Amino acid sequence: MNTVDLLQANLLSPIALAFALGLLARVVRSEFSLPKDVYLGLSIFLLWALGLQGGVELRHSSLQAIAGPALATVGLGVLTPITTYLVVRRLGRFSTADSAAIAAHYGSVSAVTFIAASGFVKAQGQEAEGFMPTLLTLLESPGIAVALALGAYHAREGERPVREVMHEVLTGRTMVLLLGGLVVGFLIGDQHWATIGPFYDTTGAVFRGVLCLFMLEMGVTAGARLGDLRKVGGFLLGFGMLMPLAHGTLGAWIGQVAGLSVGGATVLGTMAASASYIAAPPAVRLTLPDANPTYYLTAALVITFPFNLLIGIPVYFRVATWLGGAP
Amino acid sequence: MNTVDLLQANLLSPIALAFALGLLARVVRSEFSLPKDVYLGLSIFLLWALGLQGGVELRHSSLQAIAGPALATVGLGVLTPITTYLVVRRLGRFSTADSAAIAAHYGSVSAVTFIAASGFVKAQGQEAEGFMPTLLTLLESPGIAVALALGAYHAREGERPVREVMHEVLTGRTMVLLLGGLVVGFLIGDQHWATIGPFYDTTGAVFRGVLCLFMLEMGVTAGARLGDLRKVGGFLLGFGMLMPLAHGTLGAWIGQVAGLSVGGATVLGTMAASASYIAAPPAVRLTLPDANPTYYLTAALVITFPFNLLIGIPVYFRVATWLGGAP
Amino acid sequence: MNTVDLLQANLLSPIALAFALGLLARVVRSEFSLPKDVYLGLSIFLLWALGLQGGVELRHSSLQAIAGPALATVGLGVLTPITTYLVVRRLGRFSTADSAAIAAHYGSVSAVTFIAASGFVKAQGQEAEGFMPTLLTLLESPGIAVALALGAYHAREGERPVREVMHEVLTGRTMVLLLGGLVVGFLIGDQHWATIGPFYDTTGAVFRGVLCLFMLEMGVTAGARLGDLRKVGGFLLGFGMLMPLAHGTLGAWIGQVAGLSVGGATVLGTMAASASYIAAPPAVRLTLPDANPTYYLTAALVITFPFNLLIGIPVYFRVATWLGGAP
Amino acid sequence: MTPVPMTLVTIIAEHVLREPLTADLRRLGARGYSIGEVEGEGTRGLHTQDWQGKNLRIETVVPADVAAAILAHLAARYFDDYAMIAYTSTVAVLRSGKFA
Amino acid sequence: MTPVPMTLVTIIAEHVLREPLTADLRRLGARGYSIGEVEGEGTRGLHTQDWQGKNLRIETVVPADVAAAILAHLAARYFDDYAMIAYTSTVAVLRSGKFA
Amino acid sequence: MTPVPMTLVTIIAEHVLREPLTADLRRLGARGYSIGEVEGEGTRGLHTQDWQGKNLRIETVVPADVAAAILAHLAARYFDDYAMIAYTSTVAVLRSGKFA
Ligand SMILES: Nc1ncnc2c1ncn2[C@@H]1O[C@H](COP(=O)(O)O)[C@@H](O)[C@H]1O
Ligand SMILES: Nc1ncnc2c1ncn2[C@@H]1O[C@H](COP(=O)(O)O)[C@@H](O)[C@H]1O
Ligand SMILES: Nc1ncnc2c1ncn2[C@@H]1O[C@H](COP(=O)(O)O)[C@@H](O)[C@H]1O
Ligand code: NA
Ligand code: NA
Ligand code: NA
Repeated sequence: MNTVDLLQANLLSPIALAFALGLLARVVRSEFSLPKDVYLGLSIFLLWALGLQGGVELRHSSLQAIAGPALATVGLGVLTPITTYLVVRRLGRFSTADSAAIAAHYGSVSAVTFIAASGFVKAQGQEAEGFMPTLLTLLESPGIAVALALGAYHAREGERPVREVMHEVLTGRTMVLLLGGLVVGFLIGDQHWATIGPFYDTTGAVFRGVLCLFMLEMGVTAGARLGDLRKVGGFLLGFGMLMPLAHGTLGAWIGQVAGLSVGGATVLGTMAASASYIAAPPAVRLTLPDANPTYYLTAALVITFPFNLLIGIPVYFRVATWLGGAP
Repeated sequence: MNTVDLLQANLLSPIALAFALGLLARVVRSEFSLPKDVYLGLSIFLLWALGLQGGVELRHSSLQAIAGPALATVGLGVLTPITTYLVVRRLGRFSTADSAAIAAHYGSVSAVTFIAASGFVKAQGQEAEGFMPTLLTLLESPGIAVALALGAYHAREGERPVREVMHEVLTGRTMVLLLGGLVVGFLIGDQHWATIGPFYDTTGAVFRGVLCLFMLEMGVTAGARLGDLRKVGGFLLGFGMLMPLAHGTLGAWIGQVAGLSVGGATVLGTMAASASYIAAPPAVRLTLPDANPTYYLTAALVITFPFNLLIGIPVYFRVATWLGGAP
Repeated sequence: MNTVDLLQANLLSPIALAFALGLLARVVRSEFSLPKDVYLGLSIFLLWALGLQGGVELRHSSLQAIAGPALATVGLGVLTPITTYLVVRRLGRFSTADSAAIAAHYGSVSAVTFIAASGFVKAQGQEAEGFMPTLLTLLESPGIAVALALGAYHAREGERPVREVMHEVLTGRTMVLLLGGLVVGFLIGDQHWATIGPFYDTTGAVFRGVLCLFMLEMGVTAGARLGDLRKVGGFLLGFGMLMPLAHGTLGAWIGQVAGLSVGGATVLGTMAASASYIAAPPAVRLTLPDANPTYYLTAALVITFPFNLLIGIPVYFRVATWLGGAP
Repeated sequence: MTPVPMTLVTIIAEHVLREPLTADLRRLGARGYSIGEVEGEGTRGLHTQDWQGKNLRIETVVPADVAAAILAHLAARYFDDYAMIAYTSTVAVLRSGKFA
Repeated sequence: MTPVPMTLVTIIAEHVLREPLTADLRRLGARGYSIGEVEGEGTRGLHTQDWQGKNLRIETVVPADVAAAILAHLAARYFDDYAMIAYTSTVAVLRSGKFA
Repeated sequence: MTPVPMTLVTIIAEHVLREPLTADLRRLGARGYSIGEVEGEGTRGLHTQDWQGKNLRIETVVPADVAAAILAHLAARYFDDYAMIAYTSTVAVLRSGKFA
């Protein structure tokens, strides 16, 4: 498949179309949305399934095989918030608080984008390594910590200490389910997994079906913020697409160097390119209250998320394929 | 199977019994009910699955095959609110507002009744056409619009304009999920459908299992209104069973004329016979505030819904079979 | 398998680990928890599935086969609240109210513990009788009624009459879904069951997967009360483990005498050993308001529930195997 | 229409009391009530919300004498054993006939 | 900062009125509002919550004249046909500029 | 028992402030509080509820001096950066000892 075919196949996938439908519903001022608790329940299922299966597969990976990619991942977790901060602060001339806030989002990772990338490479016959969910877990928090530390110079008296807020990130929903799922999946092993696998399998119909419903609501959420696009200005618009391209390419390359397959490098690139919109926002809101949420939320959710979903992933795949010497 | 066998098979189906159980729970003053958000979540799943699969199957239908039945459907959407209005106003001597309110409900359609009819004909080996969900979508709103327009003559100064309220109907949950699902299903095609089909398949165990839970709660809701049966009087009681019989027979006949199979004609008849209890009530409450909700809700939900579920569907099937020249 | 192997296999099961993870999340002060409505939704699914399948299987049992075990179950329902009351009141020197309150919990039964036991014996190749869910339903309420009657001597003027509260128990969620499910399952029979069985099958992946999510939240709930362990004192701590051992052994023996298989006797023993934490608490709170909830909730949920889950079930299985003359 | 004063009674209580409390209110003369859900902490610290669901927040607009009767009843019947607070304030309504 | 008096308007109304009521509030001069959910019983007894969702409990802090305008509008427009009660009380706020 | 006056402080604030605000209340002398959820609109228009969950509606019944301290603290610490309003009113309670 050439790049155009890849893009087209991607655009007509159920998750892309479900997202588009949710967005469109908001554009026509529909009041449709999933009940918040149902949405939460779906996200819990997705993260927990991801963790569990990741844990089961982790058992089949050698420590040796993981060491390099893990190091690469942590490196990206430290690097990407810094590049983000510098670009937003120096080129975009945003305030220190706004720059650190945006850096926290782009230094961390979006689990749904990860899932989409994993599905995409599998559909291209290039399944990623079984330990990728472990890397996802590794990439969740360092970026937030680094960015909040960057912003802490700036913090006024009396703000919530970064340490306290990082506790919330490290014990948040995402970490409990992903990290906890990894450990549980690792411990139960294949035999027990067989009894629950058909329900949780991340390549199965239940997982993908739930993902569609989840994307529908993500579309609605993004759609509700579409109007903010006008408020954030041209710089963030460009940033929200070029920064992922840069981080995605870098991630795919580092992944390749660290020994990942084409599929794995694509997924690592996507992780680096993606921006958190679950763990980062509340942490940022509490530690950097004078950063403007409209900037960081719009960039992460309304620009970068759909950009990666629709265009980024196929591009990182192309890059990884090319780096991997494949056609 | 003769009519008695049909009725009996129908009465012992899981969905009929789940409905009965929910009703009974209320009769013995149980406080059991599904959490509202879970109930909403289930209804979203059902509508979305219906739409998606309908869209996938729409691809396999020719425009030619659909044109006739579509026209017939729209015709029913305009006709049934008018017949309802006339019957309730002239024979029942209800107020203009009450008559228009009831007409809005009987002019629109109940998706769950549609699902039950589709399941029923399939169980009789007479599967309906793949484009039936498209017809369902077509029948949702015209009846409401016609009835509210009928009521608008009557509307006092300052009521909400029908136009505004119709926007809410046209962008409501049912339309987003059904129409949106149709489009998404159409676009993704069979290959993508294969990855999520086992989860959404409307003849599969997940869909039917969810439907049972949904019916349980519908039973509870209907049971909570059982007491209102005494308030609505004998006319509405008879109306709630005879009007569906008339509309159902008419619908089955028109469907047959328009070229539908026995299964398709049965389902179209059921659609014509069914009364909306999701889209119509809020629209009516806002445009016709002096219509008494006890009348329209009790008729639609407590009388006509179970009547169709238990008795109507087998009857419309018999009619369609007879019209179709089958035994 | 010897006892140690049994314990180990049990400790590494997905449901035990999910429970442990939820507990641990609370220990590290995570704010993770399932939305209450989702948790409720999951519990409804589990009970409903249990009832339905139980009903389907009930059809295959002769009344004769059930009569003995049913009698044994009701006997346990009357006996266990009395032994509990006496032990707590005489040995533990708790107040009459506290003793009756605890007796109500231990006289009733925990459905999740029942499910865990059923899964355990099946994994050991000793499936329990198909009518066990019927026994579960039988054991739900007598114990509560007996205990509240014991406490009623003590009740002050103006408390809610036991009769009123028992109506709430008998029409509560558990009874509607279990008893209702039994009847519906019985009526629909195998053919209809085939259409929804894959979704509800209590040995299938959906049921077990949902159970894992449910256990995660039970772990969180128990974890939130861990601190209360210090408040309840040494007596309740010992009681919460020794009373189940006694009741479990008794139940397994009586089950064996009443003609149950090894699997069935294990499950009956587990039922006798388990303590209710859904139906009993509100009933007790209303009729015995001066009983301290910290005592009965901590004992039932934080001590006995995990004790049975991790240690009790394998022990009752050993006892039943030994009584049954198996190795 | 001129506004007339009424008394708003607000009760925060553990979940399990829903049935008994609403029955009490009706019996003592309230013509209506509204129930919301809150989570909370107080001096009793029963953690009741974990297993019962959230606390109830019941509001009822009533004449002053009915309010007094309600408060007295709550104090006598529930304050000792249950997690509960109650307070009153004066509000203005348009249709006094609806509340008394 | 010294507290200044404002009027708190509380409206309890059936669910379906969310859009119309918030539009009304804005039009009549409210600078903000908060909406919670309650279940309730009153004299009308429509059981509306079964099919619409719970009742709305709308609060808006406004100057006294805006409060009067809101109440008058509610009475004229909704009291006859819809399940609704409304009441006002006086509260103290720090930043009066935020509400007027 | 005769009713005694207390001050009811109501705070409406964005969701993320739950932990900090309840810690503040305890530190400033509140013996209890209740938290409900509301959706709302104000002058700041952050759409915070989309991603954080609903706004908090915190109520605490406290002596007048504690109420003043709470308001002053909120104004100094949160009013500038966060979506928040707060207001006080006088209520009557039966057991003053429970609140002070
Ligand atoms: N001072 C207070 N202000 C507001 N709500 C309170 C207060 N004290 C207690 N509550 C509420 O009343 C419930 C029971 O309180 P308590 O009986 O003190 O444990 C708590 O969970 C809170 O929701
Ligand atoms: N006296 C009252 N106190 C508090 N809430 C009330 C009162 N009367 C009615 N309500 C609320 O207003 C809604 C509509 O009342 P109604 O119009 O009387 O049926 C009810 O469902 C209650 O939520
Ligand atoms: N005048 C008001 N009356 C009631 N609630 C308000 C008012 N103004 C603001 N709010 C609430 O406070 C939140 C924050 O308001 P703001 O800081 O003005 O954006 C809003 O989302 C509303 O829930
Ligand atoms: Na990133
Ligand atoms: Na119809
Ligand atoms: Na027991």
